[in-house]
Amino acid sequence: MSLADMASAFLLLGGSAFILLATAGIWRFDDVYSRIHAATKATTLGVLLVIAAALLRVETMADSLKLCLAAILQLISAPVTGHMLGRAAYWAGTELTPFTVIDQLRSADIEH
Amino acid sequence: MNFVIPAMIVLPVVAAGFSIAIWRRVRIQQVLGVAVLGGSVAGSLALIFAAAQAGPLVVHIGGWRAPVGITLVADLFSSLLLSISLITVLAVFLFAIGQPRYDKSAYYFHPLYLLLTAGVTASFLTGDLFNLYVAFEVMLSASYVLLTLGGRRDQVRSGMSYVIINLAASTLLVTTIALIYAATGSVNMAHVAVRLQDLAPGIRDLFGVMLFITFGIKAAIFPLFFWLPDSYPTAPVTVTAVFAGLLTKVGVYSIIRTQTLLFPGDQVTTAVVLFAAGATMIAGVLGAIAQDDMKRILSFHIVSQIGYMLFGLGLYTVGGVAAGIFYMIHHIPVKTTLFLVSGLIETMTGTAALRSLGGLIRRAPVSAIAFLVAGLSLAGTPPLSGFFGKLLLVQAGFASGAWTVTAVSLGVGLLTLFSMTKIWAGIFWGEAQEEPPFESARGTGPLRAPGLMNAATIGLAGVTVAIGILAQPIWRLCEHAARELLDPRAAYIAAVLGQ
Amino acid sequence: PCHTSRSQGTCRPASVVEPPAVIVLLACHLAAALLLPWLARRLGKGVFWCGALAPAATVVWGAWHGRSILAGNPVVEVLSWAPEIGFDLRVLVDGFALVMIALVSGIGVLIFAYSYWYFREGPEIGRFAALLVAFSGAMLGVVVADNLIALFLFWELTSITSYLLIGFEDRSPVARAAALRALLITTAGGLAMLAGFVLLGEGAGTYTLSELIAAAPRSFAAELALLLVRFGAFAKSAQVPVHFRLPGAMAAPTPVSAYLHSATMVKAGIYVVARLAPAFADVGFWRPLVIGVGLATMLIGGWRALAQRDLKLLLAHGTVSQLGTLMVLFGAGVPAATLAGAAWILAHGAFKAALFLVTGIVDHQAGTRDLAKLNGLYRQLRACFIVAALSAASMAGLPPLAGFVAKEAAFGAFAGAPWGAWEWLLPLLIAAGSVLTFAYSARFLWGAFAPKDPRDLDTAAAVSEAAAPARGFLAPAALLAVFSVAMGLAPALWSDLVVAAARSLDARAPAEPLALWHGFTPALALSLAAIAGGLVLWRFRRRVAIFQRLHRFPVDGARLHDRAVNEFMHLADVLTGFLQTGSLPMYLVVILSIAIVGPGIVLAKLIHAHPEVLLVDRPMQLAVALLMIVAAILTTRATRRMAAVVSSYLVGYGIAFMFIIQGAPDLALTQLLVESMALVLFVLILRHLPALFRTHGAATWKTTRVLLSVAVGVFMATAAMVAVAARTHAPVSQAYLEQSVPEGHGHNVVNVILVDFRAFDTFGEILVLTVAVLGVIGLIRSAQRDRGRANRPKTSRRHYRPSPILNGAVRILFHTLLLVSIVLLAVGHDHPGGGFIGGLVAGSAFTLVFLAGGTPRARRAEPASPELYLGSGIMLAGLTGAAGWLGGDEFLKALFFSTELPVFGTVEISSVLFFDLGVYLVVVGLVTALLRSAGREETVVS
Amino acid sequence: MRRRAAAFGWLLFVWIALTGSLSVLNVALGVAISIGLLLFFRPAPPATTGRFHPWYAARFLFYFTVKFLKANVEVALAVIQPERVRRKRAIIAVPMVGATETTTTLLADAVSLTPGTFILEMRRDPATMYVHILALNDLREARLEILELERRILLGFGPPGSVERCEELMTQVATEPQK
Amino acid sequence: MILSLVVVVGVLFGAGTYLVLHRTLTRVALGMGLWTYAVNLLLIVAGGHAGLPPLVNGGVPISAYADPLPQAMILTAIVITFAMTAFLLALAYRSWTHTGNDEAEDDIEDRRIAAMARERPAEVPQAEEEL
Amino acid sequence: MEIVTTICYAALALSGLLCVLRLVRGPSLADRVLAVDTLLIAGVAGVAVESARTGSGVYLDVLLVVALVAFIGTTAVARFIERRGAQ
Ligand code: NA
Ligand code: NA
Repeated sequence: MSLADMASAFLLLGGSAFILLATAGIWRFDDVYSRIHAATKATTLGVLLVIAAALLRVETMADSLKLCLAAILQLISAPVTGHMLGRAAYWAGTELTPFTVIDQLRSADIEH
Repeated sequence: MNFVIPAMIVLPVVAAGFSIAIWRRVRIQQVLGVAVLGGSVAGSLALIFAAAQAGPLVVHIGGWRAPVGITLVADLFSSLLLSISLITVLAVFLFAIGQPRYDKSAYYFHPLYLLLTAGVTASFLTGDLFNLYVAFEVMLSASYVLLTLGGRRDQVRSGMSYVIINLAASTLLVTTIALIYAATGSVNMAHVAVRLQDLAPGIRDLFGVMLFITFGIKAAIFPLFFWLPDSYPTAPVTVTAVFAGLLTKVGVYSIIRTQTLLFPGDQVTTAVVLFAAGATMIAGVLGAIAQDDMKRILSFHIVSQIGYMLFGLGLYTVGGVAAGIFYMIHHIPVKTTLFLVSGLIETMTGTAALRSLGGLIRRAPVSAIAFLVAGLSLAGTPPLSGFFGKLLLVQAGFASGAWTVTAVSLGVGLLTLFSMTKIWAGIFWGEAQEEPPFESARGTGPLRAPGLMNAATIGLAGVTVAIGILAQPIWRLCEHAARELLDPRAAYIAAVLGQ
Repeated sequence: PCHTSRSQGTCRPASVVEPPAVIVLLACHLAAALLLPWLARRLGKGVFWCGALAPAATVVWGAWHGRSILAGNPVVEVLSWAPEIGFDLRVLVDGFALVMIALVSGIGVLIFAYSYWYFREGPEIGRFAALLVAFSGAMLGVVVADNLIALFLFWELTSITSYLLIGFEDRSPVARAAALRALLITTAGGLAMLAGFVLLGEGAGTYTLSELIAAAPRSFAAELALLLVRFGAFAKSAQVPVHFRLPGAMAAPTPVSAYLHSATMVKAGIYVVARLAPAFADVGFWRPLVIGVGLATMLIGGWRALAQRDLKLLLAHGTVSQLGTLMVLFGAGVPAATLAGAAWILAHGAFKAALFLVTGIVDHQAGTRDLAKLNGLYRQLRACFIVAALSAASMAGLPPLAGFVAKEAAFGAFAGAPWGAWEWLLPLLIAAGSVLTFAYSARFLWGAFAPKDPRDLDTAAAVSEAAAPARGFLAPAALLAVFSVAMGLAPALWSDLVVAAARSLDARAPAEPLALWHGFTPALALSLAAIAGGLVLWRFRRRVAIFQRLHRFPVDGARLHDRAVNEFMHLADVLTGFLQTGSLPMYLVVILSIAIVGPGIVLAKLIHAHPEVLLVDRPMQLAVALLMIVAAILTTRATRRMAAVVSSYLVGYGIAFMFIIQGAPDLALTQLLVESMALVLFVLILRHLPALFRTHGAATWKTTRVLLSVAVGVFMATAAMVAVAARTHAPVSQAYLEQSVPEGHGHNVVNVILVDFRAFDTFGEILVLTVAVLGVIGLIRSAQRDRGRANRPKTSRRHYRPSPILNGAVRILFHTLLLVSIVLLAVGHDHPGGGFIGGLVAGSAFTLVFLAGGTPRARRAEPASPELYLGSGIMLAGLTGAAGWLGGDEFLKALFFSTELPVFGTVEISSVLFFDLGVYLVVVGLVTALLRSAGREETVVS
Repeated sequence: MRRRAAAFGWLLFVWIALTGSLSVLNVALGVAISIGLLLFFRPAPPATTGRFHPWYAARFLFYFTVKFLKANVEVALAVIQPERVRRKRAIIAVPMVGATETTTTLLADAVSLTPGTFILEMRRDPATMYVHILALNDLREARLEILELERRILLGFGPPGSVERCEELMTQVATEPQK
Repeated sequence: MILSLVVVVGVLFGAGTYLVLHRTLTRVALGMGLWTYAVNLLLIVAGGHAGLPPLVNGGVPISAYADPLPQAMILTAIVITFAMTAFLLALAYRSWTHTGNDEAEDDIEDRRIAAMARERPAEVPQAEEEL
Repeated sequence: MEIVTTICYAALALSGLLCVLRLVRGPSLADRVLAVDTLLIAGVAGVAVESARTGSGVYLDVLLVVALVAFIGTTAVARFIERRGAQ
């Protein structure tokens, strides 16, 4: 097993672990906003790690570029996804957990 | 013929593509459509002569020989149906061009119509099961859209039933094809036919029954026909006319093609077919008698007459199958003519409800004559085409000793006549029972329809007369076609697989 | 064996007359029928004279050839139509046909002449004349046809034309009902007859009537056939129990009654029986049936005539009675009776037509034909009276008139028949019929012309004055009356004709000429007895009428018929109402049940075939399978539309992953992209629709649904296992894998299949896409169109607020995605990708723009109209296919070009790339069209 | 124009990399396609562009990567022990410069990917973002942290003067009285 | 023959049927979608075992590849179904603009006839004179 | 390597299970979509793991497309939620 393979294996395990963690968050957190936190951060990291692992293993330039494109896409899309979902949920009136201490958007909206 | 056969599918498609690209220029679309359809008619007639002389004509699309590529096969059976269908299609297209009110919602009418034609043509010509599914989908999707193009409430309602039931049937079709592929590893019909012979008879029966039911839904046989009378009458009349003539017949075509080619002489299906034929005749005609609207009456008759076509197949003799083919050839233009008459009447009066009309024999004699000819032909009055269809079936039925179904077919003929008189008496005789919805239906003066509409209708009515007059040569062709169908190894399979 | 004169004709087919004159005459009738409506616009009533030309020509032809025909040389003509079906226009004019021609065309001419006077000018004259001449031609055809199918053809045409003539006064419900009754009954009979003809024809191997009669086949099928044929004949000739149809037909104008319902059409049934009887009277129960029915008809008709007030009805019942008599005479198959029948049929034609015509004149001049209103018109209508008196006397069988001569012949006809008591009973019964005939003849004459006792008179409406008719109006009737007299006084005038007619039917018929005076024979005694009986009955006419009124026959045929029709229509309603529920789910339940029960029965026998079963061949299959199952069940259980959509979307992704596991990257790509497009579309549509599914239907309905679903699932899974286990050969796809690189010039076999091996499927598929898109645009446009008119439902219209974050992301991704899509298109032949996938990726780019900025932004991003994409895509694909022809090869043959260019080096290009480009364009058009139409109302407020 | 050129370069690179061929023909094709795409398809009106400072951009990237990793650890801990974040959810308004679309997007991405924050909504006049925070300890600190992120982005990608405006905002937030 | 796939085929057909037997077009469209998945999976099953993606290179025996023909057919089926789904949705939308919902209503004329069937047919009037 | 990828697959499968549980539970549409989105990301990871296992680039297009599709799908539904309210 080469060093690259070792690194790759390590990255794979780490990535998978983060994804598992993220989904655990999705299952465990108490409101949709908190779940978005889990989904947009941990999964992105997880995927990036796994993609990095794959980058170490693929051979052609085209394949590497495809992996990079996928990573970029993930980096761009994950936060946008979270933002869009959170915003939609908020304006649709999805309840915040009662543990929310401040809601400055609500007050701004009322002023508006 | 390597050119003619695919061209009959491709040229309408390319014309449709052009029409879509220039979708606002209706006149160009019309001219193009007439040219292409006229060419197709000529091509299909050429096919009949060629196929009668040389046996089934085969085109290997893309140069890939069967079973690798998709083959188009024009044998006498498909050529005959194709010709009469295209003649009908052309007549309806002319009728549509002649319509006075030009509706903006009909921007896409012409390309859709051409695509429908292409789908029908491809369904008749393809020699590949999966491609048959695709061709069906082209035809059906065009029909869905044409049916609902106006977007009226009743069109949407009936469109839902029509689309959903046909989609269900398509799903069954592709499922059956998948199963056949699983068992035989091929989808070329001739190849499948050869390979099916190596399977256990039981599994052949399974596929045979599944295909029969699947196409039976499309052909609107008993008890799978309910969707048809609910949906057809709501479409714009040109659409209904062409549906009435063509679509279910493609279903019947597929039943005959698959049963004779893939499952030759299977006892199970033959018995089922005969039963279905009788039940379809009766259910359809009873439904027609219960109706009060010309288009609905005619729609139920479509169902009833599908029974006649199946009857021919169910006999499974050369005479029977040939009679069934003859009946199909007769039915396509006649049923279309009747719907065109209803279209003329609707164009002139705004309604086709028997209760709202009366006395049109004085006000619209051309429609009356066209209706009389086509209606009598439908009921089987000599010497019109329908009579020969019926006579041939009765001859074949008695020859096979199928007494019951033959008797049923005669009785249903009487009931058909009865229901034609209902239309006749309701629309052309007497006076309206109810206040008609439109002013034009109320007066007493002559009603006029645009000349092209009248000409198309009368022309198509003339076709039934012509079929009656040419009964002998057409019968010869039908018999020849039936012989080929009943001996697929010698004709179809040999031509496709080249043995 | 050609021993009859009739079959001599058929034994000499070479004697075909050139030109086929009778066929030309038939064609003349047809041509006249087609021309008269147009001529009527110019000529008005004059068309009747034109119409008369066709039958007149026939009469002339008959007179010309009469001598030769009577001498036993029938005219045979054949126009070959469909000999392989057994159908030729084969004409045979022998003696009997000549008799019938005399009736059909001879009386036809008179009817046309009469009609000229009878009708007022009007727009419908042309139609009437046309129908009349058409009928005349059809009837001529019936009597000259020597081919069963041709006979049936003309037979049916007479039914149809009579339907149209009876219903000519179509505004009258009575006329319409009578027309329908007549049509249904005669056509029902006609169809029975057709069945009989086919059975006879197929059994005997010939459809030529004369050959069939000569062969006289004996078999069960033949017996059945003859029974069916007789049904047809009885129906046509108004025999019991359908005799009621004839009085009903009196709703027609009088010329029709005179022509169709006395002289000609009603005799068609008699004609057929007359043709067949000599050959088949010995078969089975031919005689009991025919004679029994004939006698019953004769007596019932005559009896009912005695109670009629309407002169036409009186005559109609009389005709029924006479038809019964004719049926007995011809149907008995006794040579002498056949001769008598031939005489009777001619005599009847003359007197009955005349009486009808007179009735029409009386009706026309007095304004009524109710005998209780007509009072003493013999003075004003003296000429009419004379004509009527002569004709009625002939009908009553008074000497020295034609009717008497015929009746004498009939009374003597059965002498020597070997049937025991029937030998003398039959003449007696016929005499009883004559008693009735005498009585109603008297009633007619009295009713039309006599001054009446107030007891018999409807005083309030009595008509005692009427203007004398024009001479021309009466002339046809008068001519007929002259015939009646002449034929009575000089039987030799028509004796040859009658004898030849009888002998053409039955060679055994006596060559004995007709005579007015036979000497004192039993026949004379019967005649006298009949007259005496008639006088007695006439004496008690009031009592008879009252008796009939009080003791009506409990069954009224017409009413029974109408009730039967109504009940039948109700049955149709009930069955249709039961089958045709109009409910889509119900239809689907039926269809799906049939679809699995039928094959299920077959499948049940096949389950023993076990394939080698593995749970999985890749472990991940199990995980994905479970995911799909859960998601599928979630989809069914969702109560909210969008929740259901999201669940099914997961199933779609599941299957995409399954494709990956199975080794199908192209499929996975397509599935994923399509799935996301579908989701976007769902979102665009569902934003309008209610959030919740409405629940309705009973619990049983839900159970049905679940049971059927389970059944479908089990059936399909089982069928799959059985089908896979049945595989005997290697799949054809081996060839694809082998030929893809060397022949198809591509490494991605799936793509090579799509654009080359089976490009025709792909070609169809883009058509489906295009069509569906046009449908979507059309439907949504139609909704927009009537937005102003209809009060369409409102949804919450919260506008979309643009997100700068999303905008930024899209700006970064857009062009890259488009480029990737082009790459996918370009490399698809060797790598995963191709036109579909490329097009869908490009579509995704547009979708992103749309999601970020709504329709305006999307339009900006992509300037061409969807129609242009769709149309040019289709054209490109089609024309690329057509390029195969240019290479002198098949449609869709892939062409490869490889050239050396100065700077670029080797350039290799394949036509399949252009095909794929067409696909790509269609897909792009699809996506943009969907976004534009379904996303139309997505407005942006910033 | 600079932006266009960059886009063109990127597209050409992607083309060549994906098709994996450096032949004259392929490059020419790539050039043509890239130019065609950029000319024919314009999804949005041209936006104002900033100035690119590679050094600061790289620094931002490093800064962000560290934060990103930290964020994930924090979320991981929160998943394991949800009580850690339970009583501290908040939606706070943070003023921002929002100089160009690029910087805004980068900021949004960065905020969303860094510790326990994501952008719920963004408003103009005055440019404000509303950030959902998983565990709010101190409002002012949280705001300053996000503004610091923006400042670093503006240093790398922002137009001239934007950094100064960001710093103004930071002082404003720092001096604002705590509620 | 892979049992897990066959089971999924069955479940998808069943679930699809359950949805299709509703009046709501949204459900029907989803049911049709499930049916198509089922058919596609069935085609995969018909193609035999999983294999290498059919991107042929020399050196690998042909039997190692997955059967490409079902894949091509599935592709066609996917696209056709998508087209039909789009059309169904447009129909649902159009129905909503008419009725405020996307449910398939019963046919009016059929119901009228069913109602007529529940009545007795009209009595035939006694003929005036003995017609 | 095989062991590592097997562990990865197991972890991803478990993730999938958790997502499905969230999908079933809801309660809001946003939750469900989030679950599906995450499931897809897990799918992306799965494809990447497969590529790392085999070193083959066959499925990399799929990888790219799954990510793209997840993005589009989630955004689209988000727009729906925004318009139609919490479900
Ligand atoms: Na159909
Ligand atoms: Na009416």
